[in-house]
Amino acid sequence: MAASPTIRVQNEDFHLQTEIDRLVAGRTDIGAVVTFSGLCRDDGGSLNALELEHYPGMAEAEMRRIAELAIARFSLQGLTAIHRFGKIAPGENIVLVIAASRHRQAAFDGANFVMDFLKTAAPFWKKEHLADGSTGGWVSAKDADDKARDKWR
Amino acid sequence: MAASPTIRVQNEDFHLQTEIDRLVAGRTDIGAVVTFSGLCRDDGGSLNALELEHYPGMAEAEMRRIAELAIARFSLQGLTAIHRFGKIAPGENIVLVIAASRHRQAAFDGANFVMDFLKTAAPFWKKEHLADGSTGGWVSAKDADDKARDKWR
Amino acid sequence: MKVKLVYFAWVRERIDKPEEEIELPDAVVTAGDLLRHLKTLGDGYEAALQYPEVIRVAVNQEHVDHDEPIAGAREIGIFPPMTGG
Amino acid sequence: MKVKLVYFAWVRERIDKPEEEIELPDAVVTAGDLLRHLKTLGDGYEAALQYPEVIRVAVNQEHVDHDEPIAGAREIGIFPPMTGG
Repeated sequence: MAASPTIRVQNEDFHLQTEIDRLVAGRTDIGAVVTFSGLCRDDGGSLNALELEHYPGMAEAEMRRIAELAIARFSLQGLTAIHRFGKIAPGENIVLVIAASRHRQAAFDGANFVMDFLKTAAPFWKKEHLADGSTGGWVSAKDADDKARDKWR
Repeated sequence: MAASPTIRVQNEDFHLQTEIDRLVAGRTDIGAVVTFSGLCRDDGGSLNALELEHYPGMAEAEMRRIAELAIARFSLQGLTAIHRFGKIAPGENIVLVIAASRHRQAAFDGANFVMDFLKTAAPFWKKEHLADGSTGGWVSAKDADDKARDKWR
Repeated sequence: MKVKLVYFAWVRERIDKPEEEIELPDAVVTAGDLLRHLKTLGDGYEAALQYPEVIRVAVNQEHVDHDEPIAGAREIGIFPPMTGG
Repeated sequence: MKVKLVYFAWVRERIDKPEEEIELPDAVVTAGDLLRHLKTLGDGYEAALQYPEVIRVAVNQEHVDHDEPIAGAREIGIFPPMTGG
């Protein structure tokens, strides 16, 4: 039976260790766990926060669809994907993906696959709020993200 | 200036969240953190423990060499590699690698690269202790691990 | 056909409402037809849908291409390319 | 040349000691020469080094190929392929 993914879209922060523990607790059939955390970055010191908007309902549904594709494709033992919305300050968490599998490459590929599709297909949008109080506008989608996704074809 | 890796070889367990926090605390230039945890797996229920032997001194030195290659190759912002030794029961942690970078693919590649070289070049050996009290012998090296390493050529 | 439209990100900002119910003319068959129709409804719609080729459409919360029919839609989402993750 | 040898995993078990200091004949120049020499020292060594091509050698805690010279070595590690991670 295929593993059932844990999907959450939430305003509050997540706790990586809690989520890993939930995935592997009491199991001895998992040999590899890969986590990806995406954080709000601010190289120049000009960003006050990112504001994450999402399409409620569809965001969860797309994340679940992507997660189930990854579980089937890489025979994952477990998968968790959590995406935050609302205002997120530099250094804070935005997204978490955890993939658990027997062998290491499947866990790496599973988490990487989910991130590539989540970037390009899950309905979330980022708006910049700058340190000077102005709005930096909406973050543009990147061709590089489409290319990263297309490596899984 | 290149990031300096954190390398540890230890008997006691590690705590993933503590290690991530140590790597990213107070920083806003990190956009992606990938962790790999390798766990002692026991599909059939026949394993009592793995015993990890290592070459003290050389184990740390090899891990540091691999970590520094990864930092340079993928422009990582931070890297942590921890490997346990001694008896490890099914479900317990064996190894942890954390790679931090600006963008997600570098963090995935950095952690994956370190694991592939750690498997094939860091002087650790696994011996099986079976549930029936006997010794299952030393785990054999796998061709698949050499092939995984060679993908970075 | 009456349908609920939901807008996100700068599409929402330019149309200046998060959602609305509208009555669609019979000539609107595909997602692309819908975008072309909305563009005629005023300056905000015109600004939001100026480059319809970049706009994404979801019917009942599933992505559709612009040439797909929207018949049977209860809710249609209209938004820019996604930038989450 | 006098050198400290350290053994690991099943090489250690078969030779039945974790380390020793030995005096090497002048004819032992490379890592491969060393393995061939050790193999003549008794049954345990013979069993440990039966298939020398799979054995790994480290000079002063750095991997070397079998055709590399071991001159200047203070410590030489001899062990099977690694299986950590």
